[in-house]
Amino acid sequence: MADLLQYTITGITVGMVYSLIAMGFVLIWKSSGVANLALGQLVLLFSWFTYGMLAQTGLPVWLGLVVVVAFALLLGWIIERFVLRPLIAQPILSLIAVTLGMAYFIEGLCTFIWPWGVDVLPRLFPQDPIRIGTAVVSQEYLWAAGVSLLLFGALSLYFKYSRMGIAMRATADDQMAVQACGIPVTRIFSRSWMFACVMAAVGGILMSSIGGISYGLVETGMKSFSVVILGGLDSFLGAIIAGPIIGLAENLAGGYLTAYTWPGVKEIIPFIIIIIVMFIKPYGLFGESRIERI
Amino acid sequence: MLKLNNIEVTYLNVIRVIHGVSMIVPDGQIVALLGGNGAGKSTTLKAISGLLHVEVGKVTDGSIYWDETRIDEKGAEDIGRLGIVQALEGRRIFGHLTAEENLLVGAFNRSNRGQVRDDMDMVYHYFPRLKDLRKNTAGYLSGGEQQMVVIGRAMMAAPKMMMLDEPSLGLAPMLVEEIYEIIKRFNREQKTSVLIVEQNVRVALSIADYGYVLENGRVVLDGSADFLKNNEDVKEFYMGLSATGAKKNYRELKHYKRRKRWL
Amino acid sequence: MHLPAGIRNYTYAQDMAIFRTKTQWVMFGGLIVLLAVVPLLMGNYWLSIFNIIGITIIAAMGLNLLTGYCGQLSIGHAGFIAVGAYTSAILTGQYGVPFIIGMLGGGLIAGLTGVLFGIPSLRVKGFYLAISTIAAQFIIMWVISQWGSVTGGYIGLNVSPAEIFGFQFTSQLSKYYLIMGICVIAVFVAKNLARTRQGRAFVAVRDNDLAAQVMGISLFRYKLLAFFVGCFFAGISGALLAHCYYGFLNPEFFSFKESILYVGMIIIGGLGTTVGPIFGVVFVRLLERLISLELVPFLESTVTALPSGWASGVTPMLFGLVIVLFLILEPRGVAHRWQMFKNSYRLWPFSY
Amino acid sequence: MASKHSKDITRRGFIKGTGVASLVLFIGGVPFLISACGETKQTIKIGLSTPSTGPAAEKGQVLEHGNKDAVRYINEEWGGVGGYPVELVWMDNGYNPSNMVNNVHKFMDSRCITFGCSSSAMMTAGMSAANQNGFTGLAVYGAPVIYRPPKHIYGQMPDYGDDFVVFAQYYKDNLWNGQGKPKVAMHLLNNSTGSGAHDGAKAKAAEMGFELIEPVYEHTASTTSETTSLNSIRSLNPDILYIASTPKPSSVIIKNANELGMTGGNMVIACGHAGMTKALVDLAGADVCEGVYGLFPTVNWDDDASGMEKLKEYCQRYHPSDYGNMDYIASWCQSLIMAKAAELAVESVGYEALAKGDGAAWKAYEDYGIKALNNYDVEGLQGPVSYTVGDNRMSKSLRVFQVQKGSINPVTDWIDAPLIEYEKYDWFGKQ
Repeated sequence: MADLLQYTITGITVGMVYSLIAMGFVLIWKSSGVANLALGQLVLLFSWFTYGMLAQTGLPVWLGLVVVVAFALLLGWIIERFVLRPLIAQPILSLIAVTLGMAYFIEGLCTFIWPWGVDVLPRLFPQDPIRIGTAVVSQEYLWAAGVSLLLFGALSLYFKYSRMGIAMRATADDQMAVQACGIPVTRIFSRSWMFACVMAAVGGILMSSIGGISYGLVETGMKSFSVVILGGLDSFLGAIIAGPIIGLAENLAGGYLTAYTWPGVKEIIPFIIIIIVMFIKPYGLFGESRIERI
Repeated sequence: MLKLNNIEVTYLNVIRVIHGVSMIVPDGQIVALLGGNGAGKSTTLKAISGLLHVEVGKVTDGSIYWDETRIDEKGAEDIGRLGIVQALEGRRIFGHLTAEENLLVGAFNRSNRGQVRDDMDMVYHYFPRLKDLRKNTAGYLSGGEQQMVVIGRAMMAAPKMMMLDEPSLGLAPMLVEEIYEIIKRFNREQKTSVLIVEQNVRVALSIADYGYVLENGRVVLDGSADFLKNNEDVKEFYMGLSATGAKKNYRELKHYKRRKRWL
Repeated sequence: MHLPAGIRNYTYAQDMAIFRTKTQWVMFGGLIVLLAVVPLLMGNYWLSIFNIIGITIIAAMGLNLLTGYCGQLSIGHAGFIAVGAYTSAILTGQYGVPFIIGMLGGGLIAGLTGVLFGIPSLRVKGFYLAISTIAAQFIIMWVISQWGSVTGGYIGLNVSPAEIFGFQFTSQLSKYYLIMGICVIAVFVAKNLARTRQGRAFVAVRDNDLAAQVMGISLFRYKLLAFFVGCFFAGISGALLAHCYYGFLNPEFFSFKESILYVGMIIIGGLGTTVGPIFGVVFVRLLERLISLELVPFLESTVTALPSGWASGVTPMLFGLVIVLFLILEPRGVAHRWQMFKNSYRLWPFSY
Repeated sequence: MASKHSKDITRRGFIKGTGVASLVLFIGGVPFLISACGETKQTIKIGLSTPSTGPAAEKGQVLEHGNKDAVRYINEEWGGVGGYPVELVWMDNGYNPSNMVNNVHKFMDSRCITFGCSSSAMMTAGMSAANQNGFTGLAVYGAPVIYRPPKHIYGQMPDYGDDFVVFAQYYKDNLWNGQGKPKVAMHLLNNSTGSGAHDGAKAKAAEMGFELIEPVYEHTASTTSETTSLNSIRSLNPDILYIASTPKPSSVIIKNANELGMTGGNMVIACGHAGMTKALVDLAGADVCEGVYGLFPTVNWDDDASGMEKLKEYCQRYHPSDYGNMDYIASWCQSLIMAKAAELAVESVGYEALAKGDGAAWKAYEDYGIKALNNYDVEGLQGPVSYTVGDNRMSKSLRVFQVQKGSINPVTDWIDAPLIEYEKYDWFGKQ
């Protein structure tokens, strides 16, 4: 029973971190229908940038974080303006491939500026683990979970009620029709990339507080793909719920199944769950189904 | 007043589809742009609304003026802000949004919330049916209702000129008449000029003041709606009526084939 | 297909032929001669690069049939390549099966694995399907790395060189001819498959699967067929990779990143065309090699004033930058640019 | 028509066309550009490939720097090899196996006499081409598979399996005072680094009187929490938690173990040499790492070795950010060993024969260079290097280190790892 509690708490908190990254993906997808393959690399870049601001230049924490957010906004704008905008109205797969090129570029940039490849952020959160019953959980995880929930709330409200949010969703449905309404889609795209970059930055800061900055962040970023799919590509609710599901599945499988199967079953079980779920709900748990009328 | 001055449109730098079209849409009037498939009607509309670049096309010659402003080199948003709004062909609604959200998207560029509210009521006044459906996901509405949403969305932008691309496409004749009736009313009451692209010539001319017939990227015939309605060629080729005005008898088709005058 | 002015087809056979004019035959002949002669002038290093290009083209052809023609996005191609590689290596190594049979066996098993993971395609589409292929990648690699008694696990697996009728393909040159031979066959099979009833069904499924179904095209059959064929090619490519390229297999050789790169390659080349994947593979593979193996070391040795770590970071930066620039300049892929070039060449000096 | 036509070539179209054309030209032209700049100095060429980009860049970068600085050192202080400067042909492999295959061919084509590589995954990719041509390679870090059975690939250091065996011996001799068999739990990275240690344990644990807890646990390089697996391990109450991984995941495991209260009691944590670097202490925090054991085959930065002073000097001058990183020392030693062997070969067969860089030169390098190495002390920086027949590990010596107050200090002298003939075990490297 003590084990179960530990696995559950670890699973949920770890999963919330996945959710955090996943929401950045959903944001871009929801407004422009582009799958951002450079997500993990962006997380890496912002982690390093935060490191640069806090550890290398020695700015006060609050100022450093403000600079990071400003940089994220700027980078989001740059990416949209100079990489994606020229490709508006081109086949969607080309836009996906362009994010792949971006991924390589960002990866190189990180190696270029911070060639030693692994480092730690200054402590932003208290270190002492928290005990819940018999289970132990690092405080950083609880912070990450809290931030996840907060962002989820903010984004959901924004997309549901704000004029820009509704227009973003409309753009995902039909770019050309949005343009025909005289709406500047470019502004919508650049807004969503700016937000997504800020989310990647927040995710990066939290994740690198947990496990340090290294290339592993990119791979964790990729893990959030499966979270996104399970939850539904266009659903923040899906992302916030699927993250803990994946985290739970991993940890329960890791805890109870490893003895009966090969090691590493923990990494595989989420995929098996996703495949099963897809047969029942092809558009993820909360994704909007594609509306088809012939 | 919209004025097209001998424009040419080329796609992909290679395929020229409009070979010099000139036309005028006077303020407050309904102008119909008629023609068969591939005549270049939709392309002309996109040239006006600035959406050509989406399909890698551009206006390679001639000019388009909106009042005194030259607009053929402007982007879609700028043109939209001037008050020219296009409803695309094929009921391009935002399927995952509710009907009301669809309408709100149309009012994106307007900051006065009170006026937007009022216009929303105006749209519901023209399309009472939408009021009941406003919380429904637009993708699941019927074809006619979707077309209403699309036209309503264009109305929400408080346009000076509204361009409609084949609003009758795929709708039942009853519904077509209903929608056209509403367009006519909207034009009369709001003093908005309307440019309608239509293959259904009969219904288009029933509300239009003036019409242009497009074929192979050229204007081949233009005139007032009455003139066109009574033109033998238009009757023969676009309305399926024989010279006597009666419904054509397909059994006699072989014996006598009228040649288009302009070919 | 457009033909030069004055050329007309008078028979159906003529109309269906791939090469329809003398010029085309001459150019094809020239290409074959080029492929046969050029390697004689190259060192082993360039041969090894051309070998990996050839092997990659085979896999990319398969992915193009699956993604480009049938519209089923697959981001797990490296996993299917691994299935082919391991199957062939195990068949030849542990059961003494001849290389050719081993290779076909690799293709077959990879194809069947593809069908297995393609089953969700009957329910889901687009990026949702992609996760099923990502899952395929991870599950396959997990099984390979854990099933040590058969696959050697993380320790790896020695693979014997390819052997046909007693001739061992050990030199780079002989490997080159073997790979290019199989590659040319693969390209022709892919080209012809795309033009048949099956190919047209694929395209119909891609463009609108619901409509295709209404037209009487069995989605079950054609989607799974596409997965089978696409992964069969991957398997063949994997077998060549094992026998003619690495000579050793390790689960780390088939990374997820490689899978993503495959998708990138066919997009850059141009989806849904036969020449597209060839262009894409040559572009990406050459770029990868030239930047990381030639340009950057060269710059580093000549411009010594640069700070340390310069070269390592610049490699992926340049690679990414070129891909981004390329797509911005030519978003529809190299094949599209090629088509435009051919058209304007035919119409020259008129632009349309 | 002419005027009309010229209008169609728009500025944008022109830029596009030129852009695409120049990209194509760039790709086609680079080889010629490079081949045009050949040099004809009398040098000894040595190939080197490191994973300086991609997932292993954190180690690859440092390894690259260590090698490059060592070659500078050799050319400046040794006066080259037998009077001929060493020319390093360095190529990144990005941890991409197909790049590695190309690299090996490039080394052979550009007449290198030998090549160095740093990770076992990359070495397994390149080794078949090298072995086939009798081209000698030296790997810094390696799993047993790259030289069992011995061919033309050599290991600079003991492998990950040897790590475990040496630590087990140390534990038995110095730390164990209980009854019965000490229990070992293993936490392994899911690649050859982890499996190398597992192989060593499978081969030797029982023989040395340890109980190896099966199943072993695995983690990925990107893991962010191992609380679950450690929870399972805790319930088995092991005496040793042995981690064979890179610094980042190792730090996560040590941190989680600390949170679960597994440290501080009787349980000992030990890390294999892939993880035992300064980065580990940085990542996990000095207090958390306190008392963690680790294996490493070279000296540490604070040690007093004859070559240490110059190493520090070069590191400070060229790559100060690597100061304190043990991978730097390891790769520095790699270059010294390759150069030393080349020196021996030059003495035996002469420069002309060796510099040809053909099959005969490779054989000469192997026979009169590598195989002639006998008790070379690598300037005191790592365990002595010798070749013994049937064992392609050039050095068998490891030292046990311990994290004490944030620094990594040696607690033993060199311990020689016994040769494990893995190929005799039926589970090893199935063919």
